Amino acid sequence: MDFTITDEQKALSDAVRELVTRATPELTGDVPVGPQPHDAKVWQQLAEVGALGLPYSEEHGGFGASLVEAVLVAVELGRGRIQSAYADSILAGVLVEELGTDEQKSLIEAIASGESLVIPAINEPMREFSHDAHTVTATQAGDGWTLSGVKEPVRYAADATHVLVTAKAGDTTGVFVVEAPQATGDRLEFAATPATLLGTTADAAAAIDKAINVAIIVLAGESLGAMDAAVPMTAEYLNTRQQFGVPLATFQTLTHRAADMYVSLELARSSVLYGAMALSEDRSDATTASRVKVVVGQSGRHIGQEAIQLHGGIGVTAEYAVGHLTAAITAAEHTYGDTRHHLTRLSAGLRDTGVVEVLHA
Amino acid sequence: MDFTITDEQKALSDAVRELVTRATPELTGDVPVGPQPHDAKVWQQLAEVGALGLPYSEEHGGFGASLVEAVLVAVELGRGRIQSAYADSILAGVLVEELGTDEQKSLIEAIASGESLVIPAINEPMREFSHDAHTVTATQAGDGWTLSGVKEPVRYAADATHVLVTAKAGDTTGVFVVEAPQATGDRLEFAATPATLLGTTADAAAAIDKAINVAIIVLAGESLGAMDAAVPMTAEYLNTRQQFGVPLATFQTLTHRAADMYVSLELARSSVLYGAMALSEDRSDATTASRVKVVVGQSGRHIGQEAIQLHGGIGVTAEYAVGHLTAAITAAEHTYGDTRHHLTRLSAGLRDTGVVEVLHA
Amino acid sequence: MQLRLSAEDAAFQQRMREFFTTQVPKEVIEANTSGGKGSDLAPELVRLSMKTLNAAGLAVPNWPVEWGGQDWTTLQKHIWASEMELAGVPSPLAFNAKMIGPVIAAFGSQELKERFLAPTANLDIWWCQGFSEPNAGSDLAGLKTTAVRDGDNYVINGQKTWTTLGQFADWMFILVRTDPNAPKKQMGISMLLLDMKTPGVTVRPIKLMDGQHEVNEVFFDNVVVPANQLVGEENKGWTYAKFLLGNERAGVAPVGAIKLHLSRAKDYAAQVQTETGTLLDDPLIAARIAELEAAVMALELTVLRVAGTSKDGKPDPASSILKLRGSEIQQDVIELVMDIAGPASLTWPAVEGTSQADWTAGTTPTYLNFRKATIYGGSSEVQRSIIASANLGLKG
Amino acid sequence: MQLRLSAEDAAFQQRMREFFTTQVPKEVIEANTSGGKGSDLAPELVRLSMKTLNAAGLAVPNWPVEWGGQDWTTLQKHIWASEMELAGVPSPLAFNAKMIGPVIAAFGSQELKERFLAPTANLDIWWCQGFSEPNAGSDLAGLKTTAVRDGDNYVINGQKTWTTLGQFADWMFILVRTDPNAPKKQMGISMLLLDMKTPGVTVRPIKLMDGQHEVNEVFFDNVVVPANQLVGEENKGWTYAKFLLGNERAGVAPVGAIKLHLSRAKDYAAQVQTETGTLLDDPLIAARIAELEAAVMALELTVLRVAGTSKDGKPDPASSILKLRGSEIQQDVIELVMDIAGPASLTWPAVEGTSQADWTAGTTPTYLNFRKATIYGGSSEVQRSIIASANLGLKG
Repeated sequence: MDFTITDEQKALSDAVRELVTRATPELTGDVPVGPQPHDAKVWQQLAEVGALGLPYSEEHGGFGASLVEAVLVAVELGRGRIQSAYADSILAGVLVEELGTDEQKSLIEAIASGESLVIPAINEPMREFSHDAHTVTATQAGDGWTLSGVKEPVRYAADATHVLVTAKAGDTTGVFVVEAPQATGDRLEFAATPATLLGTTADAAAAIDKAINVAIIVLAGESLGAMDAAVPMTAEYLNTRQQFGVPLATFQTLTHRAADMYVSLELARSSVLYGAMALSEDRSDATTASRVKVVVGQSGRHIGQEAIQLHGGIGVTAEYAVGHLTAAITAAEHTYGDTRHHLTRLSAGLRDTGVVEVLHA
Repeated sequence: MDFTITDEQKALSDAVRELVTRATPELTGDVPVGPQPHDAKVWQQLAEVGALGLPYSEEHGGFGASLVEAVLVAVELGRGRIQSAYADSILAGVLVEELGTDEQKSLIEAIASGESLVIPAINEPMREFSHDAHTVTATQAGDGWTLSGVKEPVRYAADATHVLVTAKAGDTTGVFVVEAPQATGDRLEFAATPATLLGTTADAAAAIDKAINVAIIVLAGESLGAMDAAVPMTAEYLNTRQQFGVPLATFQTLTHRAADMYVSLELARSSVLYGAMALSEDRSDATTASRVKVVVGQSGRHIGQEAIQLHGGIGVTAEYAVGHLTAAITAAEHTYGDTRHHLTRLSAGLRDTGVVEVLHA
Repeated sequence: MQLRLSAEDAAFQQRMREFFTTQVPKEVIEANTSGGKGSDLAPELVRLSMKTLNAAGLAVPNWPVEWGGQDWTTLQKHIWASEMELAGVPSPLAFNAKMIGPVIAAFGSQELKERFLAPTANLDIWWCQGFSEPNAGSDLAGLKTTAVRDGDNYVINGQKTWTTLGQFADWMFILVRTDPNAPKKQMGISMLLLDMKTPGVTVRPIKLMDGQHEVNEVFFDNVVVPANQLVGEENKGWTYAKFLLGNERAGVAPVGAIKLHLSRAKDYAAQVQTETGTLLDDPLIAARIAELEAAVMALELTVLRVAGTSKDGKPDPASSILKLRGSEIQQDVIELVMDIAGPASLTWPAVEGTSQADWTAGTTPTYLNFRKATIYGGSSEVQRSIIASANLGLKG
Repeated sequence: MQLRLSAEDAAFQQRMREFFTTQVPKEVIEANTSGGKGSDLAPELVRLSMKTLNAAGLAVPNWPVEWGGQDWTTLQKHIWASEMELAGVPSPLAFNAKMIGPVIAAFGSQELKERFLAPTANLDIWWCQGFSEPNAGSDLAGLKTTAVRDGDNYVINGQKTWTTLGQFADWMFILVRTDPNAPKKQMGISMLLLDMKTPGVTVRPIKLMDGQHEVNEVFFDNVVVPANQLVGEENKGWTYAKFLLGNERAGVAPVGAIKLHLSRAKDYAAQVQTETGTLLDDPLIAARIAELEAAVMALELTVLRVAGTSKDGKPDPASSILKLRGSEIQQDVIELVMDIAGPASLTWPAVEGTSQADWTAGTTPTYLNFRKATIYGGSSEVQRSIIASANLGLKG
């Protein structure tokens, strides 16, 4: 077990940080809030530094790095308040790598180059996050398939070149490729829409699990980056902001709460980096993925709420970074199953987990 | 809705407080910790001030007061660190009043006078608190019944003149009177032990529910009393204890946490007093009983833990009151179903509760 | 102690419930209850609602009777507020009803009373608050905006911030420093009333994280205010401000609004499908709802138990409990509703043609917006300091 | 970054696991793991355990190699501690292994080293700590116990408190004030070693809420201590104390013990019947277990990630994180186990002939006892202050 970052990883982080710094949204004027559309320019820059193909094997057209590298990229994106399809794109890429036919795997090269924006379409409206499809159905039609039903919300659906749709095919859930999808906002409606089966339906469930596990870790990296920005920002505010003629840092009740934020941050950091290592080795390690999701979900809520509270009024304005960081952390928590969802998933497996183990011989 | 205490209620409180002050355990020497045996002397004094018969109607041999009076007594017991069978005795008395035949109701007079110590035997070993009996069974034998199985823990079983035992009689749970029970500590073993059915098995479930609801409120009163002692005790400690050359109250992180304790205390107080009024009027109001149990359980855990923490080391010693108060609060939380148990009970009824209502036309 | 309402109070409750559920225009209630926050209610609906209440004598019950108030008991005032919120009726604009109205009624000259109170109660004048400054938030008395007497006028220079709904306001009540040499910072402050159309007043919107324009910065560049718009006496403004803040905090726990939102949370949870049913059957969601129902019960009971103890408009420590815990519970309910929306909380603002329920798109912005609830109106930290000192006698 | 242990470390882990699970006497492990706390372990078992470890070179790995320590990596030290706790083996007596041993090895004269280190490692001498005083708890440097030089001796007068297991101790290391006129309170302090059988030493037990005799007050009435039992230099005691406290805190998160107790919590939950199964199937209990499993994972990973950064025995802010969070998680697990016991937690101490499981009677006293975990060894408040200052640069 070793958490040391290699020089190569450091160089990747630095490259991403540099492009992120240029792309970080300004906080003056009519600052955009809420979910933002896909930014093709940033995406292309990410492709250029090699960030989009990291976790796929070279054989499949990826860069043969690991999830660790992808997480380091995600941390920089989160720190720099960049909204992007990064985790979604990796979810899609892993799905293709795990499930696609050899021919279909050619899509990975297009994902890595930024040429194609491939997005998973998993959520169904007014339904808890689920690995299974429930109301979107797939029907075999000659050599191909057609899909019916609604997927929503699907972030970045409007800009996707391809969506990978989970759909109910008989008793099982399969993954289907729809090219040039027609979206209304985050909504995708299928009505006998032609689609191509990714791999086989028999292998889909395992591939979906793996892809979601991996995406959970990437997104946790984005949250970690946001937390890693919010905590020192809060400390600096306490040191500089004056009230009652003294800096806020004079008030012990505030500094002690900042200390608790720091503790949450460091526990989240350890978990995310470990998750990256563990899932690099075994994409089916759902227990680790869920534990990371829980730790990051709880740390993130704690840090996000306290960062705003300790900032006071400006914390809820669009003119200050901390509110945007909290918004990003909050959105990440509600993606790929929230804390409750993952606690429930872990609860179901308690009899199997025995003693918590992190050291792997 | 009026929370004003009458002069008569005040006089009762004062009388109990006086006897409690004399009976409050000393904190020097080899101070007893943990559950203590029944104190017949205190019990007799409680009988003398009329505390033991308060919530039963005069018709049945009680004093025709209400649960409010019983709760005021309980608050003083809790404040004065008196361990007693007070809530258990009232549980038993209400069971007799709700379920007993006219002849059996004569027991109430003996309860009120302190002549009989009647104790409910509900818990079964290694089983969650339940209104139903599971492993203790009742079998009809001629005109009477016999019981088999183990009830544990049954606090004060060793000193009880009668126990009221919940037991499975066919498909239902009945309540059975066993006189002069033989206990080993808190354990009662029945082996074809002769017993008398209290009332009928058909009416037992409703009576058990009512009796437990009432006892929950009484015990919540004891917890409230303990909290009402712990909070000012903590504040005084912060004002007087010196560290780093200044009183602890100089440290804002401590005073703010004390403020949160005070908030918990006041919310618990409102809930307990309301619970006393509501259950006086309708002993079957399980929703209110469970809500009070949850509020008091959470307030108690918060206050108990923080009271110790803010006291530092002496908080966990037997030589200082705050540890004993926390122990009492903790025991009360685990009696008649803990916070989780009652949240689950409330969860099952969410569809029925609509908007929370406390004002009764 | 007495559980049931008296016959009189029960009838009062019935009358309130009937009025609020039948006499307030439906469009007001719908707009006010969509998304769990009323702050983006269109100003014309705010005016319509308050005028409707005022016509029935229900807009400013806390004022002196001679100026439109009601001679109600504390319990009746609670019933009024609670039924109003439960029915989804927006509370009367706080700046008018709870802040400047009572101050003018208590400290204003007869001339000011006659000139301002009736239009204030009827929201013919929409007031905003000029208290906070960039470097005077929790430390309000550190304010720097000055007013210099010049003949029959004062001339104001400086800046205010967090001016809620200032963009709709006709008038502002403002705290200004009139004696920079006073021995204590609280002593040289005065309260003035000023027309927002006065030359030299500039309003700059501050966008919040929910995308709404709810608060503003207001700049004053040689703004001339007639001296007869001074409230009470010069340099006594701090007294009036404390009175105002005490009123603001009194009865501040939005019990009715919390209860309404919590009951909706149950409806919402029942709309979200899970593998085995709906989120209302999910044990962890259900436990959070049950816990919050117990918490709001405790809160409302505490309102009823201690509200009567508030006196003389002085900041009442009991009010601090209610502000502190009320804002926390309100945030908890709003957070719960966002979690119930789950994935649907990711899409906002709403796009036409969605398949998701209407309420979901508001959940995240409302969550972000309502983090303010423990900051404004006296932050939770300020309330804890008050409680520690006033209720616990801590000498910190 | 590297997930897997090296072959060498994996073999090391295997060796530790095998030793602890097969070579430590069973009665030690059973006594140590009953009830979730080891503080009521009989002293002879404490000695037996440490001698067993010492014979295998596993009692004092953190000491210099020449005095019995091991040249292990930080990771190996973590594996050693974690496997030891997981196997239910009591950690070597902290006063010997983590406190005075390293201090003597670092600052003691050659004479002191030769006289004390071997018997300290082997628990032939049982040490206790004489630091805290009634008015010097978190403010340790405020201590008042004096030692006056008198020829070849020091004469000690005063009082210590919270002396853990002092009733079993052979010797005490004590902080005393040797220069009452030093310009700073930290500057006039020395550390002495004293035989507990010296005339004038009186030990008074302090009973804790769990009924155990775990801590003591110790009184000193003209206690004569030879000057050659001074550690290092006179008036430099504060330096040694800080070194000692840094060691105490380093690696202080009892990860293995928490993990063991948490895995037992699952067994316990499966023993408690409910209407529909056992408490292990109860969604709220299961969620708490799952949450704590995630939390202890994060804690252990943080130990592994930051433990290497501790230097020179100086209090390391990373250690503060581990102490703070480790003690909280430990308390959470203990609290959970008490809640799992439920009604059975009401009976303690155990009575012969119970039908309840053995573990239940210990749950409430252990809960009450372990509230100490966030108080002693540097309270959570002290840790937060260290983190705020050292990690966040807050100037409070």
